[in-house]
Amino acid sequence: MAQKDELTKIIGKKNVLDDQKTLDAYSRDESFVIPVRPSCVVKPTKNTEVQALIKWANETGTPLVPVSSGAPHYRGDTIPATGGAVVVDLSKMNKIIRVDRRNRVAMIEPGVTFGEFIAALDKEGLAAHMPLVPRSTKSVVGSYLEREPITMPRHHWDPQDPLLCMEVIFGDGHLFMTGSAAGPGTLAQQWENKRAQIRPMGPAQTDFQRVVQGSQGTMGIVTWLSVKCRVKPELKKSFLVPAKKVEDLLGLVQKMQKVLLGDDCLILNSHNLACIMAKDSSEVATLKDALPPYVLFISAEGRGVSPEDKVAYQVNDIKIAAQANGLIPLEALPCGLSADDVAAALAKPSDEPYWKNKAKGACRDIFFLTTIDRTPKFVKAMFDQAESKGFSPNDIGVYLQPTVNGTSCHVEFNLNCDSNNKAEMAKVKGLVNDSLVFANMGAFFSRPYGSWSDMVYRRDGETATFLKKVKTIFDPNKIMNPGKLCF
Amino acid sequence: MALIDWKADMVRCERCSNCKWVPWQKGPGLEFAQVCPSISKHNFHAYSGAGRYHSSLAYVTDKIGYTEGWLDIIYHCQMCGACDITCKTNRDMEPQEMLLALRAQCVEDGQLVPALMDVMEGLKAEDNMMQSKKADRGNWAKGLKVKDLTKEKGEVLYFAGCRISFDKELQKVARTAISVLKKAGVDVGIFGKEEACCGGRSYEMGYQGEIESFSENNAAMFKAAGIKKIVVSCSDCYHSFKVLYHKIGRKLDIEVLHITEYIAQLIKEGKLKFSKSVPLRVTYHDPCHLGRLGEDWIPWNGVEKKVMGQLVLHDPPKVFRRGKYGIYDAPREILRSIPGVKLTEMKRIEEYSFCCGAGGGCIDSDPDYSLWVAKERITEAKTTGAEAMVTACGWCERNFSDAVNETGDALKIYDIIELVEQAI
Amino acid sequence: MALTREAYRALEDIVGPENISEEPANMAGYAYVFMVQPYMQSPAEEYFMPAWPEAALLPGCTEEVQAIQRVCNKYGIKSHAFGTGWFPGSLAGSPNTITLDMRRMNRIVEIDEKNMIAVIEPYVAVGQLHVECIKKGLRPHVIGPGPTTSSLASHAACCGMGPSSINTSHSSRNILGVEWVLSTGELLKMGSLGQSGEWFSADGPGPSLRGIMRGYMGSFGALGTFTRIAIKLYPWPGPTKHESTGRSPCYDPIIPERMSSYICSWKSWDDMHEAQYMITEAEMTYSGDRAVAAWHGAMMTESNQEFYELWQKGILQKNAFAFGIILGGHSDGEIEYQEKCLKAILEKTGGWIDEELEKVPHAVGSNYWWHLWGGEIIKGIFRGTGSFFCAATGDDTIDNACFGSYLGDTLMKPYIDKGLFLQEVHNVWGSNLYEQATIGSHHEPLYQYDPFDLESTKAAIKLGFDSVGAAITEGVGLGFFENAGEMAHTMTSPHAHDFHKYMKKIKRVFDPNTASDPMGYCEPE
Amino acid sequence: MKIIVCAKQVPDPEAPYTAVQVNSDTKEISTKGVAPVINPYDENALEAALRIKDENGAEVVVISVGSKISQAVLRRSLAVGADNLVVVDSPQFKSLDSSSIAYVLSKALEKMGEYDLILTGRQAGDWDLGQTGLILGEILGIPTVNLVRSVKIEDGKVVAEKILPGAYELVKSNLPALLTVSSEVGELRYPIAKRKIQAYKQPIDVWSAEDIGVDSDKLVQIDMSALMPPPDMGRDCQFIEGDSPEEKGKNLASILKGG
Repeated sequence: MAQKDELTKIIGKKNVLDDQKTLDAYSRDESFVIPVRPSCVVKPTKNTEVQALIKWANETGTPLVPVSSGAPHYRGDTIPATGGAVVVDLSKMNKIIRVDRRNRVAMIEPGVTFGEFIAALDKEGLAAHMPLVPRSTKSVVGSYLEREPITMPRHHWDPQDPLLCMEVIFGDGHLFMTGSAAGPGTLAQQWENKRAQIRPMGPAQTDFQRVVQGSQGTMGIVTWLSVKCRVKPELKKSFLVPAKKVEDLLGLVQKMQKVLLGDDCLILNSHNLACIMAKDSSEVATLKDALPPYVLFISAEGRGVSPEDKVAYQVNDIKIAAQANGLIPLEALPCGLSADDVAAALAKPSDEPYWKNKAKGACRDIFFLTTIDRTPKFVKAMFDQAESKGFSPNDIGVYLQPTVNGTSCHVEFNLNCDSNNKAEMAKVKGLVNDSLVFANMGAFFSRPYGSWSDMVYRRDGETATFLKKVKTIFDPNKIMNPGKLCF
Repeated sequence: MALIDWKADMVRCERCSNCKWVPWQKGPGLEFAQVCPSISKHNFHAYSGAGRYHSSLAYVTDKIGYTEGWLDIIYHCQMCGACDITCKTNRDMEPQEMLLALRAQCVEDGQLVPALMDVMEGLKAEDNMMQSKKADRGNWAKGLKVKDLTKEKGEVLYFAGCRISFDKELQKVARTAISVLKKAGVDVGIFGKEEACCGGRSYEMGYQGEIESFSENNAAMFKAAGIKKIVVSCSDCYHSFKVLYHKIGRKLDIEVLHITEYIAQLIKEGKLKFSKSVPLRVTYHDPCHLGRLGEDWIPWNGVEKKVMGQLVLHDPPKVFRRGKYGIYDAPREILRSIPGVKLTEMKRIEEYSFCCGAGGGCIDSDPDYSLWVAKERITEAKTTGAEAMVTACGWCERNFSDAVNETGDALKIYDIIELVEQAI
Repeated sequence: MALTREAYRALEDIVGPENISEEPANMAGYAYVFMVQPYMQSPAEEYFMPAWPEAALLPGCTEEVQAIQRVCNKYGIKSHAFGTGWFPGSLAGSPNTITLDMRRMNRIVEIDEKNMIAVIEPYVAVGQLHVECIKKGLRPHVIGPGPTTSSLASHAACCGMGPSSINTSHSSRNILGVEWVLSTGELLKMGSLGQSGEWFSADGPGPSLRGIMRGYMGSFGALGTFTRIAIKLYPWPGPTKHESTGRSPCYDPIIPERMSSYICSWKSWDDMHEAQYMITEAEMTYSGDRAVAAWHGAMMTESNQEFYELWQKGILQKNAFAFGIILGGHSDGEIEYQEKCLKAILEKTGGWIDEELEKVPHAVGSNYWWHLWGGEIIKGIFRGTGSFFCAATGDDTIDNACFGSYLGDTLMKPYIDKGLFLQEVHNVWGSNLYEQATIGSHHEPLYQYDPFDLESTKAAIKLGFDSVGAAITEGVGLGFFENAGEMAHTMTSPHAHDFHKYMKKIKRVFDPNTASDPMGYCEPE
Repeated sequence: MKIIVCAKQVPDPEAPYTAVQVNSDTKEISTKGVAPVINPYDENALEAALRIKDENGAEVVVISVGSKISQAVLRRSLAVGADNLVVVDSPQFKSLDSSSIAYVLSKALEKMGEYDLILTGRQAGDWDLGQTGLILGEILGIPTVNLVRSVKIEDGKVVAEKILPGAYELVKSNLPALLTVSSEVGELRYPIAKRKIQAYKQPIDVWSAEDIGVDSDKLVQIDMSALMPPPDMGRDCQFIEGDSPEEKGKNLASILKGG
């Protein structure tokens, strides 16, 4: 096969896979996206190989589908949309290039998982900004490129956080570095000059990284990211705030965000909290029954010259704010679940099985952005929807994550399901695909995976028009993950 | 100084736009934040202090010549000094002086506004700015028993000024002033029909030559009558006598007092006492010429020098007039001491007060524009909840009254002396 | 080349005769700003922009801006939106360009207290917005140039860092919603606004067009006009009103309870930068940035003369390396924490708060105004000579800013020795720390030249040019002046992955008829 | 009948003396903060023309030659009753000598076509040379009378009274003719308000040197060798004290005597 020979020439024989089993594995995921088998899977080990691949793809008109996390995938973005595609699996590019304690930044390749990343940072006295308990195979670069929210809204200044600079090979084959990494000088020279690739803006009058982020691999392939880290706290005080309804918690959440109080701040319903904290499916059910319907998890971290004082004043202020909202922050819930245990769980990737699959073996998500004050109506709508479609409300996990310093809120519903139960899966599919109901209520699907992309670009044709123009600039031959988004 | 002498200021104006706004430290929000009437109305940048610097720079570097539009920019300015003060909260520059030089340059070049030419014709022929007959000037005092200082000597002159002398609705201001002063036991006199214009308004219209003869004549008359103290109700006259005469090298050897200063003094000395209550919610409008423009002239004759490489200084050191010492307190003290009067301040007050709109010849050259400005101010006054706006200048009162008449607003316009009289 | 009568009438029909002008004297007002010569590398004796606008328009609403753009495309005219015009990039710079003065679009559409979002039009001044926001316990990001500048312009189209950046970031990072009239006249509502009519997020769906809209620097009108934007707001611990005492020229603030204002000094750049690492890591300031004491000296005095006399006393020299701070706590505990940290950091790094300096009238007050909203900047930066420019800026780490400061000193020294710039006050500004320095630290080694003095101006022009070269050869990075406009790009782009080539494509694709002035951005491909 | 009045723009001769500044370096006199005016003698000439118009009916056209001519100032002639205004403005016309100005006027008159009577002021209020009118008459080759104190049209001829010391001469001339008019004719009338508004809207002819075919080589600039300010005319105002007019008179006399 000519294609395989050419690919072998570029990245070596052992990194080109086309056995049926592998191709099958890369042709489907946990989403409702139609399976399409790639023609080949390649595993480059360095950026020059990626660049050569992209040049080759341009010459041959071959679609490339980048993947960085290990299976299972959930969003359909790594499944080819057309036949004849080559999957570029970046898992072998897994170096942690640099950890800079002084400037609170690290530089990593796409294959690095959260587990590896956390361990490397820890040695230097840093900690990662975590999305909510990612699966163990999740690539840090993948998570950040997909704008997954982090659990600490106070450190989330911009939807692109904690992503800083990147090296990207655009669809046209040009190797580019964004932000202050762009130049002048090689990375080594930049480090010499005390630069650490921490300014995300630019270079010049374009924020290139924003175009790549959220693009589901349609603009180019990222070969490293520099990411914002936080200093590992010297002490941390965490609380669980129980409530019957989401509404009851919002006053405290808003107050904390308004005055930039605390670090972690997220709301989980009993189902999700149980899934995260329970060992297995049987424990999920017991724990869930013992938990209040909704729990706000908050923490205050101490770092810097006076960590104890920092925590002390924050705890005090949080307690006052909670009291003003008729709430009580608890170190442990009556069922015995302690806030510190939750904090520990949130500080690392998920144990196996992945918490979302713990209850019923599978899970499908519905998520979008809104503002904190509007979240209750969406929660209600979700349960109404489930009821109308005959889906058990008991199997719905709720995760509310304030983002961008509390100016917006990520709303996520985790529909726990059994993939062997066809009837149930049909209901779940119906719920996921019918997300228009949320859009009509003002939800913003900023990360349109699978069937959502049709929905959102039809709703906002102007944006689609302009995104298509952007696509012609960075990937003129449309070889990068074609068929996704509006391309 | 000629226009070209201000070129350094033109070049060094960095266009920070502070000339358009109330000083930020005073926390202007969305409403009533603009301090310059000209750009408030016309919007194009050239209608601001900085804009006039920039077009003047274009003019002195031969990038532009006189055009109708350029003259429109030059003459649609009240010369109210707001940009001057707000600029000088930050800079060592003299926008007002540049604007005056610009007008003078226009006049010298015959780049004139017809309406102002008429006013000047009247001034030359009849010694007043009102295009009225000189012979009628003393009519306001008919029937008043008051000393004629052209015939006998006296220490205190009440100088009515053109506006108050000829404007029938304002003549009461002068009559009331005389009556109040007399009640306070002041031996006050007037010039009657022999009074001539102070020359101040023509100076700000660009006809800076005219003030030469008026100042000479007035000084001679003051001297002849043995006057030691001039009291004026008109802020323009106040500014002329106190500031402009000094500026052109004819500093009067006489105390110049605005009626508000004098009344405040008389109250302090116990010579004026208020016995009646005047129940009224008022707000006070600072006339430009009494407020920010009313502080003493500080003569300076020197050169620019540089130290520390390029730091621009002056030799001898120049003291800038920044509006700090204008007459702001006296009128407020009077209002506060009148029983029943409740004073609520507007947003734009004191050195960053908003002009009434009448200044700089605008009341003659573009009455509609003048009225627009007055209406802006009236809107602001009304937000304080006041029933009346009190001012201390005939020109302000005229313009506000016209605006109120046009809009049918219920807001009353008073000269401060009227409230004083009611309270005695 | 004047507009054709047909084109003029078409424009006039849109905005009305009172809102359009071709008057040369009016155009002069849109062709002048400080630092034109070094920024444009134009002759020292040429005070104005090389090209004057053909006309200036005052559009009143988004629809008018769209209609204007369509006329521009039809008749081959370029437009350039103008906010408050306080930077050469905001002025029209190409032939056959009209200026859109956005002055009439001056509404605060909404301040959403709950979600900390303000929606504003172009001519809302930073100062006005600040005053309206604090009524609701919030504050907007402010930029160094201070209260008179357009908040929308700095956020959407220019560049914006300032003394509060330590807690309010860089202007480009605060954008939540955008209504954008593209050069073609099409209207783009970004993010949630386009999808659901809400203003809370401008990123996505999918890739973020914010990246095209602007970068570190804005597009300076080259990609169209922003008619409304939503920005993120930040906490305000003080009362609902700014209060001050005194009269022109110095108004002393009444510093609110649980807030304080300090000027801290160190004996070297290195010590100060060490302290900056601690300050940002402890997250203990409300506002704070580096500004040598000479700059503070200019801000606290009423005139150049007074500044000079203060300089003669030697207090400022003693505190050459200064960092101004406002602390502000929402609770007694928070302010106590901040005060304690400050004390500890000063102790650890050999810093001090000079009592003599604090006793100078207006010292504490001017530092407060500066950090509050960029106030007193005019005294600090312009009163001395009238203009300034920068030697080799560049934003990355605090250490890099320190390195840049030394580089700036070296670059400026020969000129300062010859008396061509304001002496000793060099390197006055910089080290705005974005987001507690987690995304970098701005520094501007700033030199003040006299635009009325030809030799001084020529030196400014030359150093301005050389500085871009030095930023490349010395590797300090590309900052403020190295990042905007065709001329800078030509020098820097080859050293930064040819970013220019993509920008040229963006310009072509988004503005196919070049109906927006490319001057502050780049020429199309 | 068509009457042409030549009018020059001059600094206001009535400007306060302190506003007049003599600059020896630039050899220029300026009147600071004082607007220029139409030369008062030319105003007299215009008044003479308007009186003829009143009595006999005539078209009165005012022409002014110079550099940076203020239309605002010259338009006053329209406001008082002139029918047309022609402004010939060129930077070349700055400080021309009298013969050159006369030459330029003659070229402008050529362009204007037929005329019956030309009136100019006897001299200009700035330099008081009194030559331009007479030289213009010479160039045009028409009868020229100077120092006219009254003028009338009778039977198609112009009848003028020319001033002599202590007397006058009655001169009658064929038309076209040129007269230089003196102040005895009387002051220019006041404009009426309605005409003023019209005067500022009325289109006027503005010509350049090229428009009238001026040969630049024929223009001679005044070469002033020196311009000195007058000796300091410092004034000192003294008030003569005295209780009665008689006493004041006595005191004044004694001061004047040097006592």
